[in-house]
Amino acid sequence: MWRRIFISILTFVAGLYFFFEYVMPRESGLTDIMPEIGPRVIIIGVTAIFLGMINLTRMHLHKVVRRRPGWYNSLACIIAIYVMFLLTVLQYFFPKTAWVIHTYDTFFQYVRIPLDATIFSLLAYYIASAAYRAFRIKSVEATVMLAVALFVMLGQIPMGQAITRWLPETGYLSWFRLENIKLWIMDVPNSAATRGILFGGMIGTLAMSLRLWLSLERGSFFDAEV
Amino acid sequence: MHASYTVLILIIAFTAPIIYFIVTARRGKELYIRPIAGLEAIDEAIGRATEMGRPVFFSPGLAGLTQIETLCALIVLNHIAKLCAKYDIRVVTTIPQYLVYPVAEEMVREAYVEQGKGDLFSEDDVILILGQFPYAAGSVGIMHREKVAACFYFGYFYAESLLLAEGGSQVGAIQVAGTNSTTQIPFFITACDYTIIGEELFATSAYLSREPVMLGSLRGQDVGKMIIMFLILVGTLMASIQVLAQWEYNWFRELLFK
Amino acid sequence: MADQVQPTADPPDARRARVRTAELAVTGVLAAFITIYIVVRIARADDTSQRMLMLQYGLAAVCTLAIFSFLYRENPIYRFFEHVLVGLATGYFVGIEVVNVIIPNWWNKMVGAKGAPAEWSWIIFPIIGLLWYFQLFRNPRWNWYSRIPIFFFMGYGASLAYKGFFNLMFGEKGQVMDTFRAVLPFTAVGAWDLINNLIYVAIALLVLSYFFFSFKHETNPLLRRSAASGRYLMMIAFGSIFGTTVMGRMSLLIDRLYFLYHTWLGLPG
Amino acid sequence: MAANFFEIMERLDRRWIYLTVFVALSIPFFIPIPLRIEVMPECKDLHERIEEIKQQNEKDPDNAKIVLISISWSANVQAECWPQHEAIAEHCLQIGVPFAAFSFISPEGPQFGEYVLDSIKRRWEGIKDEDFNSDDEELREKLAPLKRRYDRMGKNWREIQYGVEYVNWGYKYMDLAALMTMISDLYGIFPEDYKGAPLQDFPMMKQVKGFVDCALIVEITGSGTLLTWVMYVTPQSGSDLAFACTGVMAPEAYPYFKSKQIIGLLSGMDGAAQYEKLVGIKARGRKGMESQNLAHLWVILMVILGNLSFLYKRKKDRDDSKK
Repeated sequence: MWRRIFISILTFVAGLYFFFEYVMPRESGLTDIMPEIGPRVIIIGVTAIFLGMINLTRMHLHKVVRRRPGWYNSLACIIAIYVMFLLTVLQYFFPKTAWVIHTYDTFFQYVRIPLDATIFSLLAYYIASAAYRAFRIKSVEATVMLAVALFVMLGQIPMGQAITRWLPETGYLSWFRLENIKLWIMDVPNSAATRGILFGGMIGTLAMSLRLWLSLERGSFFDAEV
Repeated sequence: MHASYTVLILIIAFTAPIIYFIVTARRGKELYIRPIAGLEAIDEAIGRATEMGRPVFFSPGLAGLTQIETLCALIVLNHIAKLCAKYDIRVVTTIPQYLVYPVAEEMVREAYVEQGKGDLFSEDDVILILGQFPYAAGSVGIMHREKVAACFYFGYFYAESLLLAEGGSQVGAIQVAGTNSTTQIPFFITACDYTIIGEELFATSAYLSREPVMLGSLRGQDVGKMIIMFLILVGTLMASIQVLAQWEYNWFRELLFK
Repeated sequence: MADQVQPTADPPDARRARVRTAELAVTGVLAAFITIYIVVRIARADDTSQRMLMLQYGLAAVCTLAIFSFLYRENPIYRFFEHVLVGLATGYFVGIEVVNVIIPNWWNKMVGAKGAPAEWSWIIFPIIGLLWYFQLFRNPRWNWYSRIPIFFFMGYGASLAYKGFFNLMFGEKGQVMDTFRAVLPFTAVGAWDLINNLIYVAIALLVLSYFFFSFKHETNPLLRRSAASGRYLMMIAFGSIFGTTVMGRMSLLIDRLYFLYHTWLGLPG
Repeated sequence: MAANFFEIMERLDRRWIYLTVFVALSIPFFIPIPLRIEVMPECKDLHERIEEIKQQNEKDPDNAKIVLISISWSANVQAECWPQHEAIAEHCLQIGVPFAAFSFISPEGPQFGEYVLDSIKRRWEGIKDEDFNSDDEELREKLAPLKRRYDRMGKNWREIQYGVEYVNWGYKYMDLAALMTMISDLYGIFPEDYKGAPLQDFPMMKQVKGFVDCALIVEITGSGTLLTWVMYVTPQSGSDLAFACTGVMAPEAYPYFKSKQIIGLLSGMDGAAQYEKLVGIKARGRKGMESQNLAHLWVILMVILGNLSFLYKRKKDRDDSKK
C-alpha cells in the first residue's frame, strides 16, 4: 500500500513544476530555470536505451540455445545487433579510418535502409489489392468515403488535373478544376471534420492526463499489485 | 506562453467537471452512457464463431502499455474472452509489446477461469511477436492457420492496420475494429464490418467495465465539449457581428486570448 | 485442436512437391542471374571505390528483392532478412544514443572534457535511470522499482498537457479561436468565404456532437440528427485520408523501383 | 461472358494484382510521360516565407535568423520525405539562407541530412559553369534559380560551406522537457554538432540561442510529431512552422494550416514535386510523380472494377433469392 501512495505522490510532484511554470506569470522566474532541467531529464530517460537490446538478446538467445525452429535467424539477429552497435560507436571515435567508415556505410546505407524501405513499400501492393477487394460501396458511409477518395486521388496527380485543364485558371469556373476541388475538400470539409475529431480527442487527452497526474486512473496496469 | 486570467478560468472550467463527476461516480451515483453501436457487432461475431466452432482473433494494437488506447483494448479483450469462455470457443491474441504481453495473458486467463473454463485456456493462445511488420505478417499467418471466424482490432494502430484487416477479410471473418488513430480508420471502415471511431474506443471500455472513474470522466469530458461548443457559437456570432458592424476586432476573441 | 489447425483444402502432396521444385528452380536461376550481374558490374568498374560501390549496390538490391519475395509467399529468405533488419535497427539505435547523447551530454559534462569544469554531481542521473532496469525482473517485488521512472515521466508529461491543450486550442492562432468565423452571408464582401465558413463551423460542431456519450442520442432532440450526420461528415475526412494514403504508399514503392532500375541496373532516367 | 469475367476476377489470386501494380509503376521508368505540376498555395506559402527570411536577413544582418529543418523521418518513409527535404535544402542554399538540421525522434535523421546534401552536390556536379551564361535561353531559364547562388558565390559555388550555410546539430533522445528547454537555450542539449565539434563556434550559430532565433522551423516527418511543435514550442518561441509530411499525415494537418499554426504544408511526393518546380530542379519528387500518375489511375481502375463486380454479385444474389 505504501508503495502505491509513494508512486501517487511522486507522480503528482513530478508534474508540479511544469504546471506552475505555465499558470504562474512570467515574473515568477520558473521559466528561467528550464535550461537546467531539460539536459538532466534527458540523461535519466536515455539510460533506459539498453533495455530493448537486452530484451531482444535475451529472447533470441533463448531461441538459439533451445534450437527452436528458425534459430539461425535469431543468431543473425543477435550478430546484427552487436555488429551495428560496435560500428556506430567506432565511426564516431574513428571518423578518419577508412575501413570503419566503409563497413559502417555498407551496413547502414546499403543493408539497413533498403530493408527498411522495402518492407514499408510492400504496402503499395496491399493498398492496390485492398482498393480492389475492400473499397466497396457497401453502405452510405463507404460511398461517401469512396467518392471523396476518388476526387482527392484525381486531384493530386497531373493526369487527373489534365482532365479539367481546359477550364480557365481564374474566375468562377476555375473552382471546378480538379486540383481546386481537391484543395477545397482538404481545406474545408476535411479540415472541419478533422477539427471536430480533434476537439473531442484533445478533451479526452486532457482528462486522461488529469487522471494520470492525480493517480485516479484505473485499469490493468494501474491496478496491479505493487 | 503563460496562462492569462481567462485561461486560468478555463483551466478550472475544464478540470472541475471531470473531477466532480469522477467523485460522484465513485460515491455510487449511476451515470448514463450511451450504447456504442459496434458492441452488438461483437456479440454477433462471437455468436457466429460459436456456430462455426472456430476461434476468434484479437489484436490490441501497437501502442505501449502506458498508453490509454492499450488499456482500453485490454478491457475489451477481457470482455471478449469472457464471452468466448461462456460459449466454449478459443480466443487467439497476438501482442506486439513485451510489456503488454504478461498483462494480456493474465486478462484472458482470468476471464476463462471466471467462467469456470480454465481448462479451455492455453498459454499458446497469447502470442508475442515483436516489431511492426513481423507482427502483421505473423498475425495474418495465425488467422489463416486457425481459420478464425471473427477478428477484433482494438487499440492504436499504424500502417499495419491494412495488413491485418485484409488478412481477416481473406479468411472471411466478421471483423470489428475500434481505434482512435484517425489515419488508420479509413482502412478499417473499408475492410471491417463495423468500426468504432475515435473517442468511442474510450467510451467502449467504460461501457464494458462500468468503472466509475471512467464513466465519471466521460461525463466530465462531455461538459468540456459543451464548453467548447458554446465558445464556438458565441465566438462565431461575435465574428459575424464584427463583419456586419465593421468593428476593428472581435472583442470576444480578444477577451479569451488576453 | 489439431484438426482445426490443418487447412481443409490441401493440395495433394504430389502437386505440392512439384510447386516446391518449381519455386526452388526459379529462386536458383534468379539468384544465379543476380550474382552474375553483380560480379560483372564489379569486374567492369574503373577503380576500387567504384568496385566497392557496385558491391554495395548489389547488396542493397539483394535486400530489396529478398523482401519483395514476401509478396509471393512467406519464405525463409524473407524471414532471415527481417531478423537482420530488427537487429541492425536495434544496434544502430543504441549505438547512436551512446555516441550522440551519453558521451557529449553526460560523460563530457561530468568529467569536464574540452576545458569545461568537471561536474561530478551529474553521476546521480544515470543512477536514477538505472531504476528502469528493474523491469527485467518478473518478480513484482523487484519489478516495482521500475515504476519510479515510468511514473515520473508520466507525471510530468501529464501536467504538461495543460500547457499544450491551451496553446493548441486557445492560443493566438488556436484551433478554437480559428473556428470563430463570420458566417452571416448577407454582406457584400466575400460571399464565397462566408458560405465556406458556415460549412466549416457547421461540420466541426456536428462532428463534435457525435462524440457526446452521456446523453441518449435517440431521445435528445438536438443530438438525434446532428450525431448521425456527424458520422457521415467524418467520412469526408477519412476519404481524403484514403486518397492521400494511396499516394504515400505508392511513393514508397516508386522509390524502391527507382533504386532498382536507375541505381542498380543503371537505366538512364 | 461478363458474368464469367467478374467471377474470375473475384477468385483471382492477389498475386496477380501485385504483379500488375509492379508493371504499372515500372512503365514510366521506360517511357517518360511529360507532366505539368500545378503549384498549390500550401506550397507557395512556404516558398515565399523562405524568400522573405532572406530579405529580412539582408536588411538586418546583425540579427540574421536561420531556418531549422527537423528531420523526423527515416529509411521507411524516405520516398516522400527525402525529396521534400532536398527541395527545401536546395532552396535555402540557392538564396543563401543559413539552415540547420537536427532530429529529436529519428536517430538516423542527421545521417539522412548528410545524404540529402550529398545528392544535391552530385546533381550540381552535372551543371557546368558556362551553362549559366549559355546562349540557350531554355537552359538559362531552367538554371535561373540556381544562378542566384552562382552570382553570390562565384567559381566555388558547388561547395557547401559547413558552419556558414548549413550545420547539422545531430540527434538527441528527447522528451518534451528537453525540447522546451531548447526554446531559449539549445547548447545545454546540443553542446556539439553531430561530428563532435563545438556547436557554438560556427559562424552561423553565433547569434542563435535557441528556437527563438529560428525564423522558420520545417518539420519533415512520417509520424505524428506536428502537435509537439504546435502545442509546446512555436507558441513560445514565436517561430513560424512549416509541415512537410507523408501523404498519410496531410489531411490531419489541414486544420492547422487553416488556423495558420503552420504556414506551409507539403503533402507527400506531390508536395515535394511542387516545391521542386518552384526551385527549378527535377529530382526524386518530379521523377516519382510520373509513376504516381499510372499508379493512381491503376488504383482508381481497381476500385471501379471491384465495385462493378460487387454490384454484379449483389444483383445476382438478389435474382437468386427471388427464384
